[in-house]
Amino acid sequence: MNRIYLDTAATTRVDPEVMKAMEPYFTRDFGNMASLHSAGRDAENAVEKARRLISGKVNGKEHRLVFTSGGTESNNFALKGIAFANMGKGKHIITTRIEHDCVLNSARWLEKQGFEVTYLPVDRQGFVSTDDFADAIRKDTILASVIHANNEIGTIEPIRELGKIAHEKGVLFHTDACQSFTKVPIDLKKDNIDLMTVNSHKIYGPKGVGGLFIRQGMRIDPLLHGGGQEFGYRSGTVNVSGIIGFSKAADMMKENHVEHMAKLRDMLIEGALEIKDSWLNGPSGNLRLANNAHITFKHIEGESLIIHLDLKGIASSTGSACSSKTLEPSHVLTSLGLRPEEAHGSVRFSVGRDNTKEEIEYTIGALRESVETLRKISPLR
Amino acid sequence: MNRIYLDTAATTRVDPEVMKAMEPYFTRDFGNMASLHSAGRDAENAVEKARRLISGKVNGKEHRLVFTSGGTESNNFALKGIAFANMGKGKHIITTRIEHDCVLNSARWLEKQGFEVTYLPVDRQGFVSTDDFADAIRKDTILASVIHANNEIGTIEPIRELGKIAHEKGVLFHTDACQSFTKVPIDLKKDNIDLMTVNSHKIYGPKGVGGLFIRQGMRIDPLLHGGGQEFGYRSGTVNVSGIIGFSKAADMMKENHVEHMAKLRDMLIEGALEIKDSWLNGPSGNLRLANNAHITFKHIEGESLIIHLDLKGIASSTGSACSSKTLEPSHVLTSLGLRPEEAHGSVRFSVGRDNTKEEIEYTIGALRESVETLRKISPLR
Amino acid sequence: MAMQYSRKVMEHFKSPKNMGEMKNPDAVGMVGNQRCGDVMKIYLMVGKKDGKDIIKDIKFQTYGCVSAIATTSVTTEMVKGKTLDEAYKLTRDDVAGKLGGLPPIKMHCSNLASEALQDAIDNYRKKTANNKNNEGE
Amino acid sequence: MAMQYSRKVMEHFKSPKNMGEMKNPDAVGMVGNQRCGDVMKIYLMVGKKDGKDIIKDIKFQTYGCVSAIATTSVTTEMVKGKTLDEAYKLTRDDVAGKLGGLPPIKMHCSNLASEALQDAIDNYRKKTANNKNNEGE
Ligand SMILES: Cc1ncc(COP(=O)(O)O)c(C=O)c1O
Ligand SMILES: Cc1ncc(COP(=O)(O)O)c(C=O)c1O
Repeated sequence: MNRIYLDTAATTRVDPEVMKAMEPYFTRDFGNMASLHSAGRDAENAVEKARRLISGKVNGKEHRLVFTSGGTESNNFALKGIAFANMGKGKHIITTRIEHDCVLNSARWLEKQGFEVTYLPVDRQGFVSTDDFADAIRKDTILASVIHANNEIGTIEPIRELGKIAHEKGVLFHTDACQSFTKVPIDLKKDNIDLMTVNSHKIYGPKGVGGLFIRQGMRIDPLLHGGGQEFGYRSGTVNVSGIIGFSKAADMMKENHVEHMAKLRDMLIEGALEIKDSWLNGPSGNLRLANNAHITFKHIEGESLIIHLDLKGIASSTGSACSSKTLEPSHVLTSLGLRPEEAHGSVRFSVGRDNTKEEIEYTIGALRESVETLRKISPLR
Repeated sequence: MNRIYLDTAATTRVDPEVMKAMEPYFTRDFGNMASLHSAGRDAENAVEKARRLISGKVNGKEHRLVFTSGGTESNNFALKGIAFANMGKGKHIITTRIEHDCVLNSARWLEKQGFEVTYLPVDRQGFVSTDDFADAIRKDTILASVIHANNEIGTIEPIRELGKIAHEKGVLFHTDACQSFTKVPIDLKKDNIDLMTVNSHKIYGPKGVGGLFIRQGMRIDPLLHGGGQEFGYRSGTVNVSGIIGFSKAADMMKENHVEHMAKLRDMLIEGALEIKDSWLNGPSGNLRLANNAHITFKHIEGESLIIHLDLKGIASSTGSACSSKTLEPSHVLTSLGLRPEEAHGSVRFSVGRDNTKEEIEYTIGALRESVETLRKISPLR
Repeated sequence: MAMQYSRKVMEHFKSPKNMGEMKNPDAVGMVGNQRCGDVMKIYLMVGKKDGKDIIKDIKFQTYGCVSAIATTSVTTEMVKGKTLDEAYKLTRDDVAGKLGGLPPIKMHCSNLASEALQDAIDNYRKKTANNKNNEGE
Repeated sequence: MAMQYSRKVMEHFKSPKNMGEMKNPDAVGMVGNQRCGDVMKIYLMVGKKDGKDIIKDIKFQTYGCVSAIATTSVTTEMVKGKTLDEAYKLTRDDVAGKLGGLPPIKMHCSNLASEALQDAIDNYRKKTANNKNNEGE
């Protein structure tokens, strides 16, 4: 059975061309960039080219792209690095209730170290209010971190406006763009972004690679201390092949991929909503991430639906408690105001540039069947 | 020109078999381990197998191997994680003057956060004294971290004895085994090790992967907070292909590779010491890392020698100040008691399992020539 | 992490046994709640064999995750034809064991089928006790 | 990070110009010290042209890194045949420029050749001034 992969928001396969671009750096140009000999110099040149290419995608002229091991490291680095370097100025941080766990749990850890954190609410579609944001800023606020596009429900936040407000009040602005990078246009300068997290494995690049854009001249403590690689911001032997793969992946993402995904997304949403007692979470249209369809089916438990679909060859994801280690329903869904029983019944389909219309049609049919079956064996009505 | 790579202590190429083992996990079994669908389950099974294999190499039954992005992350994680989780018990840490920068700079950062650190001296061959170690332990000591085999001079420290002393006084014991893993026998239990750092790119595995062994039941804060991967110890989408490569690499390292390296090492040392005004740094024989030859040549500046050799097709490394960003000579060499001018003139050759006797012979000849040339243009006598 | 379900669990999930509503059951048991993600309902038809109450027929309906569905399915299979006393003694561990184990995290949250069964039996006994009492009047 | 040396730097490193000791030089200059990793020695033979002191011959010896060797080599090449006054004006930037640039970190540490040259010229002038004074007595 040919599998249908609708979980690109979790991770993507490595594109064969990305693979080809990486290969020489595993076995041939494998030198340590910190070495003096020519093997090290070849590696360095390749990495600097990759850095320029990725920076060029987001108008990163005023920023330094520091390569990391992924989105999680970048977000930990941004929050903790800014916090520890700037605690003389203040110990208050603003973020939202719908951040990725790596932002939320970094923030919670910082609370244990004596920082104060405001977690902004969102509306029913997942939007942060600019008024709430402005009101939350205090004299001792050092950093605001707002996710660019939400990984569960696909809501694209008004980061340009939020960044502007932050800057007017002298607060640094960080955004987690793991989901949006290459899918939503980003201009670090115009969008008023001081720090931005990106990663590779959501855009057909390898896992274990990411980056943090840091506005030049900013005070930030490293998260990884050591040999002083990456301009002293991030130590550790540089993952040359991974970085080359990341930049090749970024290079390959094109406008028409995004359009293709948006079309399939809308097709899938439309088909899914024809099933009764269902609704879309997050906004529709331009303010929704191009690859994300997030649907709630009443009286359905998400894990069962996911596995049912898996048996039919379809890979998807759920915010149901039963799928999480904590047995808590997704914090993003409850932040929207969904009741736990509603959160249980929600499924995320995230399409990719390889998916076809036929696959989406098959998925809609399979979904209809599975929901019916599960509702039939359910005691709830 | 066929290049001769004598810098395996810096990094190694990825073995073609390792490459082959990784490949399916880039493009086919690329699933996110955190996913419910079968793509995720396949990835998880592979990673758990890799974890068992690597743990089996060091008798890791009482420990949990947590995968990280490399040696630097593991060392930062060990020091900071133990420090923040145990500061209620005490704020004193012991380490040595010859640690890798990632241990030293983590320790220095912790000093800024209010911890106290003792940096133990070493003798002329780079050995830590067990008496010094025992004397340094205080009531408020929470952690001791001693490098297993030194990355510059190849000295193998008496970690079993040090670990025993630490345990008798209730202090946690960490060792950085990036250089020794698969080259020196390690038994986590017998060697009294609570935490141990390993990485992949020194043993013909990919860059950007490493691990920290953590004795079960120990209190340690994560360095990377987030989605709770790796038993909650290290968040971030798991680098499946990298981990598979790491375990394949660990599996491939065999006793006879170590013997082969030790033979070439001794041949190289012998040949190099025939050049006048030269000496070996670190011990010789069994207490020296199998791949490491570290020689000082008087009245020679290391960078010039390295580049000279590079022009002759030989990759090596130096502890000269001129090769470092800080323009300070290697802290390891000055800790041995070498004067700065002596440190400048030192070169590290680190052999690998692919090197041949012929390569070492050529290297000895090239080295003799280069040293002569550089001494001729030098005003020093 | 990805859930690792046994082959047995998956079989019951794919083709649940004794699934559906029962018309005119002798007793019904129900545990769990929707907020927590699992609701299990068990329907009993009780008969007599050698003078003892036995489970003549059993049906279930489950809202919940894979293990919730599988555990109720296997439970009904295990107790069909058993006496009520035997059936009442069934534990979570028995159920998990029969399924070849459950992921640890699922052991105590979606493994409520034995409780649902006990609830049904309790209800049956209460009902028949009441009937006897009524008869005694 | 790996040092990125220009092609010019590498050429001078591979085949340094005017390398070696000079027998009976008119003056010698020396800067740097071994602890810091760079020592440069410049030997001058001074001649006359149009009534002015010129550098008739120049030699150097250098202990140091690639850029130290390359900068002394190119410096000797640049000033050979120049008047002492002209040579004295040579700056580090002139030297680095001639080499097509130096890695920033090397700009101020191993780029001491112009100072060594100035030291040699100073020594020459002191010596000749002394000689003149001696003559004047
Ligand atoms: C919005 C967002 N932030 C952060 C991350 C974490 O990135 P990584 O998996 O590369 O650590 C992810 C995905 O996993 C994400 O979707
Ligand atoms: C002893 C030692 N510790 C730590 C490290 C750092 O490991 P990594 O480069 O994987 O971050 C290295 C090598 O780079 C090392 O030799």
